[in-house]
Amino acid sequence: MTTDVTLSGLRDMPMSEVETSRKDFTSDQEVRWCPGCGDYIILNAVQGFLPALGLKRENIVFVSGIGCSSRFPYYLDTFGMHSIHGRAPAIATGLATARPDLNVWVVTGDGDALSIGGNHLIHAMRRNVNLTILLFNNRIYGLTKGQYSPTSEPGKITKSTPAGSVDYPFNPISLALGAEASFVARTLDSDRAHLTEVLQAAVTHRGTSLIEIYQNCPIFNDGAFDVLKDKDQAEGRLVRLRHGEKVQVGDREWVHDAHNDNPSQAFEISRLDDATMAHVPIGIFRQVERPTYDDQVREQVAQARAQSGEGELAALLSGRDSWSVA
Amino acid sequence: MTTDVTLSGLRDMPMSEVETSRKDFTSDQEVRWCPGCGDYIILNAVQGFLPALGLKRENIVFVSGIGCSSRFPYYLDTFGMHSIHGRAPAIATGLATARPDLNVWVVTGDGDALSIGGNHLIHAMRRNVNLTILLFNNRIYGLTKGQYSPTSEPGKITKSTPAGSVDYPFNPISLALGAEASFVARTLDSDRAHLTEVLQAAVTHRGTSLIEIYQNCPIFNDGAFDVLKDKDQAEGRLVRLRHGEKVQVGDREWVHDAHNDNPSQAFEISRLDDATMAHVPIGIFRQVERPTYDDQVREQVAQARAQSGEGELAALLSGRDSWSVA
Amino acid sequence: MWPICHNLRRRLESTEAIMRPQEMGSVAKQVQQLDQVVIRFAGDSGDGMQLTGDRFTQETASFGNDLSTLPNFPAEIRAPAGTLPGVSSFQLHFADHDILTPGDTPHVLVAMNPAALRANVADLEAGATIIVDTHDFTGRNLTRAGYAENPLEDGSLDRFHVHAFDLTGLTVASVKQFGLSRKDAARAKNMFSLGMLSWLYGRPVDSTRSFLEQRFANAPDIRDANLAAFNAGWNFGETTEGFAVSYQIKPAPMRSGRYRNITGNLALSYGLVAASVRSGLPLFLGAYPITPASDILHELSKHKRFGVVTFQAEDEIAGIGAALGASYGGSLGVTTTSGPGISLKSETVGLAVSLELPLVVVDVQRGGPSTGLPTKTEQADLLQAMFGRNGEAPVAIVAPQSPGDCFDAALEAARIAVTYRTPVLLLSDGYLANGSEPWLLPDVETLATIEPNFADKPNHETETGDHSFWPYQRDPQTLARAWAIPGTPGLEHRIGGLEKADGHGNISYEPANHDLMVRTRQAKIDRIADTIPALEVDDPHGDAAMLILGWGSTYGPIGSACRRLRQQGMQVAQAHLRHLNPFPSNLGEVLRAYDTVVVPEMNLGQLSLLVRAKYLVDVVSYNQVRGQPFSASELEDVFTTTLKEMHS
Amino acid sequence: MWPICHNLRRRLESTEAIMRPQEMGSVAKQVQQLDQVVIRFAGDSGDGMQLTGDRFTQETASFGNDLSTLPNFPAEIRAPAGTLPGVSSFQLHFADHDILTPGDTPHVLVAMNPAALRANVADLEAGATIIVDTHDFTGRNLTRAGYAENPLEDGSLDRFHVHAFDLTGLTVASVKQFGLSRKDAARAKNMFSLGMLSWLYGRPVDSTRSFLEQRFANAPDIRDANLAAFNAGWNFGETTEGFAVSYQIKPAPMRSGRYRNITGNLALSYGLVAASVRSGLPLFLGAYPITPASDILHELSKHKRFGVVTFQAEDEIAGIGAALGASYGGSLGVTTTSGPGISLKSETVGLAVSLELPLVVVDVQRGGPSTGLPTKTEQADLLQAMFGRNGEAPVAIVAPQSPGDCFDAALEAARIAVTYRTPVLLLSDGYLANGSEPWLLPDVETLATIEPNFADKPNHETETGDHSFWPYQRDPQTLARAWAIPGTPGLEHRIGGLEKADGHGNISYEPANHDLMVRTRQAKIDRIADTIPALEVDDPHGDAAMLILGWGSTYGPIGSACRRLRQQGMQVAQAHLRHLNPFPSNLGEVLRAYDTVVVPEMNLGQLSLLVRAKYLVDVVSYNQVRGQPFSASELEDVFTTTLKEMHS
Ligand SMILES: Cc1ncc(C[n+]2csc(CCOP(=O)(O)OP(=O)(O)O)c2C)c(N)n1
Ligand SMILES: Cc1ncc(C[n+]2csc(CCOP(=O)(O)OP(=O)(O)O)c2C)c(N)n1
Ligand code: SF4
Ligand code: SF4
Ligand SMILES: [Mg+2]
Ligand SMILES: [Mg+2]
Repeated sequence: MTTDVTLSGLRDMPMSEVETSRKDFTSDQEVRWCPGCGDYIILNAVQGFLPALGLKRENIVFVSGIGCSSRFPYYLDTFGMHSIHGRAPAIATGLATARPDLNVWVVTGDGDALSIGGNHLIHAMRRNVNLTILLFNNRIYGLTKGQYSPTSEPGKITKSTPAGSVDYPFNPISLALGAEASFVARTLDSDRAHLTEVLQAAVTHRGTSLIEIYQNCPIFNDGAFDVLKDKDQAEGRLVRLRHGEKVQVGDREWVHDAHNDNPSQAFEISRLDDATMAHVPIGIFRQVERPTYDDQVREQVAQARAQSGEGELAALLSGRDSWSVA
Repeated sequence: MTTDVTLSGLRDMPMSEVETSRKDFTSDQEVRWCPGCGDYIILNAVQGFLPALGLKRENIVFVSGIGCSSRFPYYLDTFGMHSIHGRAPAIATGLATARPDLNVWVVTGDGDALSIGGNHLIHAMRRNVNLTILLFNNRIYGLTKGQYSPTSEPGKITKSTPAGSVDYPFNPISLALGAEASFVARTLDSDRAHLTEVLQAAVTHRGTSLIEIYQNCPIFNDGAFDVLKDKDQAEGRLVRLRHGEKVQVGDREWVHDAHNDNPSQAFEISRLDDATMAHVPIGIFRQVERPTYDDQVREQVAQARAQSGEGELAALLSGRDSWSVA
Repeated sequence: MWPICHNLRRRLESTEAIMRPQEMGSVAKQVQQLDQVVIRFAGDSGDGMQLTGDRFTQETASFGNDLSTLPNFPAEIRAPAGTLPGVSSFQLHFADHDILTPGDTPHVLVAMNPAALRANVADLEAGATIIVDTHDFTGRNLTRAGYAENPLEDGSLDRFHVHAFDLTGLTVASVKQFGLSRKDAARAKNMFSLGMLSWLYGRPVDSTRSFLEQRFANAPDIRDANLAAFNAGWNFGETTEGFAVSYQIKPAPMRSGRYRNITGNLALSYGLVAASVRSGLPLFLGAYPITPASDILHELSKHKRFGVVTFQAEDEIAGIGAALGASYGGSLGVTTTSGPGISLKSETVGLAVSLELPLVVVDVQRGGPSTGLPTKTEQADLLQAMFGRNGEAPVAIVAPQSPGDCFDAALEAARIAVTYRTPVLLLSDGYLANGSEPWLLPDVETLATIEPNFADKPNHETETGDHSFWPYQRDPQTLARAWAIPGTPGLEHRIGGLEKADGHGNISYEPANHDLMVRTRQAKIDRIADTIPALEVDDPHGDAAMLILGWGSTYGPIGSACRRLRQQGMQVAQAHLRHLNPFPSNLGEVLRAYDTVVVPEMNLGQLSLLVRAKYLVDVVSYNQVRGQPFSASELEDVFTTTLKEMHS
Repeated sequence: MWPICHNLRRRLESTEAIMRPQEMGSVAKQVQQLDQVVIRFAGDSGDGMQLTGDRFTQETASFGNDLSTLPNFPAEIRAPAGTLPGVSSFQLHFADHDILTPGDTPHVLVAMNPAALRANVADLEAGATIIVDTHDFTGRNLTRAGYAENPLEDGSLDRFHVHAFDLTGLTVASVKQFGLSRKDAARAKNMFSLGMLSWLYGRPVDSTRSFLEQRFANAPDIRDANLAAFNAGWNFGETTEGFAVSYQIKPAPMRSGRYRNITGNLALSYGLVAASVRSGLPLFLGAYPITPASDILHELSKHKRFGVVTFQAEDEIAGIGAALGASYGGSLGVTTTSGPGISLKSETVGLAVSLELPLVVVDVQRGGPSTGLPTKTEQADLLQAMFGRNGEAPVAIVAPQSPGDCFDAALEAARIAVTYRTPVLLLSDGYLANGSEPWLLPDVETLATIEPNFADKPNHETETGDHSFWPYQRDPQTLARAWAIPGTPGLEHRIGGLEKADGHGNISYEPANHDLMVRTRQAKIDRIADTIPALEVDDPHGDAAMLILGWGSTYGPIGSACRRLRQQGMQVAQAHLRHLNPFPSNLGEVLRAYDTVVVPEMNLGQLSLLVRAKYLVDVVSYNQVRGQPFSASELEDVFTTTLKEMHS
């Protein structure tokens, strides 16, 4: 995959002059997830991916909310902020708008992003702020010890739903498409190659990229995605999406067009999974170019300056109707 | 349209023994919208519609947020709450869950529902709480005197965007479909017959019904929907959706299936409007049956009682591990 | 007759007949000197009273009077025409001397319809003047305003000097030539009235003419009609026999310099821009519209040339979140809102306290609780500003005392925020926001500079001699932490809302560390007192026994009331707090120096509570929570009574 | 040797040799009487220490000792095995007499691995006993815990009595027959330890056996293995020569009645259910999970038989919104959260204040500010509870003082909420939430009943003789407004967050009305004081000069410390506030009756601030913000020093 960096999500971000390695992206903090948590594999993949990106390490920022997944930034030796529950997309929006030279990531969980943070998420996507959002979907609240989340399957028995949940879950991909997302993808914690491939596309996409990552929580929702990882079943269930490549589901076959301006087809694909996981599309559902919020904001500033020059404080203060007293 | 009330959204709600009229639904408060505001026509239509519904007036509740549109409840002589900005769906969720005998409406604006209240809205829809939500979309913040809203067209010049807005707007119908809504419709303030028809279907739908109502704000966004109201152009632009009836757009023609379990077609239809208003579907995009949150919650209570009887406080308190001290 | 019209605490200076060149057959009229006038313009929300008031204010300002204004608009955008809730008004107080408030009771009421008359007449004292547009004093309109009888005819206005004209009719006649619809023609009546009043008070009219030319540049009909109506109003004033005299109010002696008239929201916006210029940090505003703060968002969105970015967020939480994100990136992050928005922002303010990042949080207070009275003023968010967050989460609090002072207060808030890496709450209110006064332009070169002092190199040496960056290493003086922004090579680090270890800032659950950090964050805020001036007391003779302590927008009425007491020979001291947290170091001393301390507040005693708790001084609270500023005469009474009681 | 192990403030009552029937070749052992013991179980988060503690507590409770517990878990779900951050512990204090706290320093530490030892050993005094599982005291594990040397071998534990066994090995051996994986087998080691400790302290074991049978009913292997490990532990205790004596702690004399052991969160949940039963209002909980409040949501979700509805909302705002909606419909609306959640709920609490609807808002306080220390305790949200809303928005505030007292506090909060149509903030904390104590079951028939007094007919007669419903008509006694729920014919009305007119409740922008409503809402809250008991002071001789005033969970350590002073012949009075707003009417009087008032708080002095402001009494604040409850001995020192200073 070759990327024209000047057009890409990485435009204006300084490239590192020296080669970096995974070690450069590993912080000195001990990783504290439960043994076997899918978060480890994702961390590993990201630490492996970042050196290849080639950006200056100090120009990368990870912003997270609250949840097990949101501990992510602590383990990367970049800049990072572990903020408050659900608000990372808002904080990242301010940061990315103010600083085009920063490569801004958001790390969030299904509760953080879709429950308390749902509004910020959908607004970031419609604005198309230049962010890469990693949504760790383990279909459970991990950090608070096992309540159901907005992606938990109906009827789920958890600490807060001893008789089974009666909520109908969100399909994060459908929701994102309904919210005008310009880049939407899904991948698996366990499939490092695929995860990396999607990361690469997401981070170089200019605009908001949402990546839903199915992530196993061995403690509170173990095996939620096992059928997708099981050697025997996985390939029968996974529907791999690649732009321009053929997709086959049952007796339907089509060429995947992730670049379609109209999100309807992507939406339809998002409905392939009827919650039985018989057909679970992974890969990039949609990837279209649309002006980003932050670029346009900066463009307006630049234009105003080009038209009328830098603001002058004294002139501003005196305005048009001032008078003198001797 | 005949409705089986026992299956419908109105199940468990007491019918009035006496005939009521528009006057019964008109409160003693002076209506205070600007002259010519579309809200007047909608109020009129609702006041005209409610008597036909036949419910006991005291069992109807209108809950609203904040905005011009959210003043609505004051003008109806039912129970009503003018709450706080964006939170009406959450408040109504509690009320409807606690009281199956109440017919609960939410009145909200494009700012109230889609900006600050976006998260509560999408969660109400995925849960499918038995509510009828009227979203007055005037594509502007009326009450705060004219800032752009999440449905304002890109480039819009408003008080807060003197150089033009750089936000990409939501399509409320697409968003609702992405959020698993079971009933989604659109109508126009000016088309009273259509509005009433949609109201009827919405209120008798069991679950969350979202009605987007295009509403003119003559003060801050006058004429936003004029092309859809203009005698000469309207019918060319409006795409009328009725379940089971033929729809024609350009050279495409199909039979509208609002009852399709898969929301993909409805989503596709929601994209017909490419923001030029060349093709604007109105009517019911989707209307499918799905268990409601509140019914299931009450069902769990009933089941628990059926299985183990009413709770007994003394037994609860002493639990299984109590002991006596003489 | 006229002297009575302006009878309230006012000296008549001289009455002289001035002959003017005859225009349009006008007759020569007497010109009378006044020292001050309070005019209130009132009409339907759609009548353009705010614009009329603004223009009259502008004319008055450029004439050189001191002035103070008070707009008052309904919560509804445009309640049905002719109803009481739809009445919008604008009060202006101008004088030949230094004044502090928009005046207690108007000397002159301009009422454009029956509702405007009815809604305002109770505020007038006997002898006041009423100028009324008779056009709508007809059956249905009278009823709509709640009048059973026509007040112009039933003698109920006998105590006043009533000038009744069909202003609408006159306006329509005066713009006939432009072929406007009757409705559009009638809309120019505010300009007609403005012209008339401008004549009456000898206001310079050029600025209004050029304003109209610019404003309606794209609609020549409307422009010309408005100009014509304005001129006709002026001429009508001069011509009509209804007015026997006109008035002169000499310019007020003011410190020399360049002035402009400014509202609080505008001054606050400019203060933020100035802070950006003087700190070198780009200004980032994250805001969600809310009355009466929205105008700051509107204003700042115009100043892209200063690199100002305004982000209209999806809600208040996103607004402050984005501002904090921008701050983290090295911008001057600001969020503006009113009371309900502060409630929503509390959790994020707490995060900013924990992150120790600069953030200016502007609360333009309005009537509460809850949605309350959105268009009315109040100062009941002080304790929310102090305490409205979980845990021990101290912030600095600053408040302006007059519209123009919002500029300085904003600059000071930014200085504290950046210097101490802390959120600062800036408490304006609806009265300051929309009120205006002449403002002496500051010399921009001498404005305080603000030093971000970004960290750019490691600040810690480990035992092994390695150099690393410790984000919670502190300046020993200010206790401000080291602030390295993303993009600074070698200074990569993570911060968050969990408790962090002193120094290196990694997560720490250590009991002793938590206690230390809680106390350190508090100590840092307390240290701000080292860089703020001692509280000044205005006690002219130095022998007052009673001190009036205030904060925020009550400065004007308190000051006026104190002047009145002093004019009557009573001793009273006045002190006004700019800093509410921390207090100036000498506050305790000041309070203890007086036998009685009165604290007037537009709340139930919030500052009182803070000073009582801190200094154990039994201050006397005086409270009104009416959605309106105090009137000077009300305070005059209270202070006088308190003084008398002290001596009895 | 053993007497020294339990050396802290403890009487040795008698030592007698009891011969037991020989089991598994055990030898007869000595039994020694103790009056109290503090044990701490510590291990990896995955080691099941909370369960071990719970079961030991249950056994102890049913044996009849008085007891108090303190669980302490890491913020991480399961930090990497063997690390310090992953250590989870449970402390239990039990005695033959009435006790108030979980004890300052453990007499016995059970440490399941090196990290558990390292994290806890500093809390022990010389002479304490350590029972340690030696299994993991190997190179890598030692290093991971930060040990350079093996502490079991380097003499660093010489001050303690160390009992070192390979508990893991013993466990694995004891469950061999069930064919579990080694890992699963080893997981039963907590039950082995529990069996051993149960033997050591003569605990009744039936309840644990039946608990295990129920808990693992669906996994017979695991059930049997756990039972076998438990029995093996008991037998090992009896058999091993490592233990020469076992201990007896007689049942504590308690008021007669039925008891159970209860945690604060459970008692609070039950109090809410009881309030629902006693008011006839269905209980509706709207909540979003957050530590340490989530267990209330979990608990209440089990009680559907009581008609309890639990709504796990999308966020805290929706949680309180739904609760308020349910309240509006005539439910007992409740929302539960912790500090950051309270921040988010502030705007809606303000709405509830304005609507004047009942609402119980539970704040299980944790370490702040911001995310702070989620699993630690603190009481720093008092001022947020008081003031964390825009405008003048007073609410009632109630706090429990011990785990069992959470029941009464919840009932009282509901009583106030319903009676006065007001939000009530119920301030529990992490210590109360998870701590437990024996609780005397109340007689459910004599619990207070709560009267909703719904309006069911018009309450106002107009001038024309029409009858209508005025939702803001008030009860003259309580000032509670008339509350008509939807579905009540003829009583249709609208309410909202805008200011409303006194009486009929329509929107009103009237200045005088706003002032009246602001004061009335405040007066209503103040009136609550009429129905709360006077503050009782525990001053045994009635001649103390120093009063200790506390609130919330500090009751235990304050009470313990006071007892110690009294035992040493010092006079000290203690008073503890259940009601933080309004205060009991006699509080001022009480405060003024003492020369010195000390207010210990786990914050920087929040109650202090309130009483200083209100009563101008110069109370002495004593503050620790360590995320941990006060220890009794710390307070003993502080009180003693203060007393001494008073006399010097
Ligand atoms: C305002 C606020 N509300 C609630 C919480 C408690 N809380 C922390 S994380 C979390 C949900 C975690 O779930 P998810 O986002 O799916 O992350 P995971 O732990 O599963 O990775 C909750 C409810 C909080 N910290 N702050
Ligand atoms: C918490 C809060 N934030 C902001 C506001 C200010 N506010 C009131 S209504 C409104 C938006 C109104 O727009 P919309 O929902 O589209 O309703 P409309 O007035 O157009 O009918 C805003 C921002 C408020 N009242 N409360
Ligand atoms: S609780 Fe689940 S998601 Fe959280 S760290 Fe443990 S395994 Fe991972
Ligand atoms: S501002 Fe617009 S939406 Fe609001 S009342 Fe006026 S016309 Fe209607
Ligand atoms: Mg999760
Ligand atoms: Mg709108």
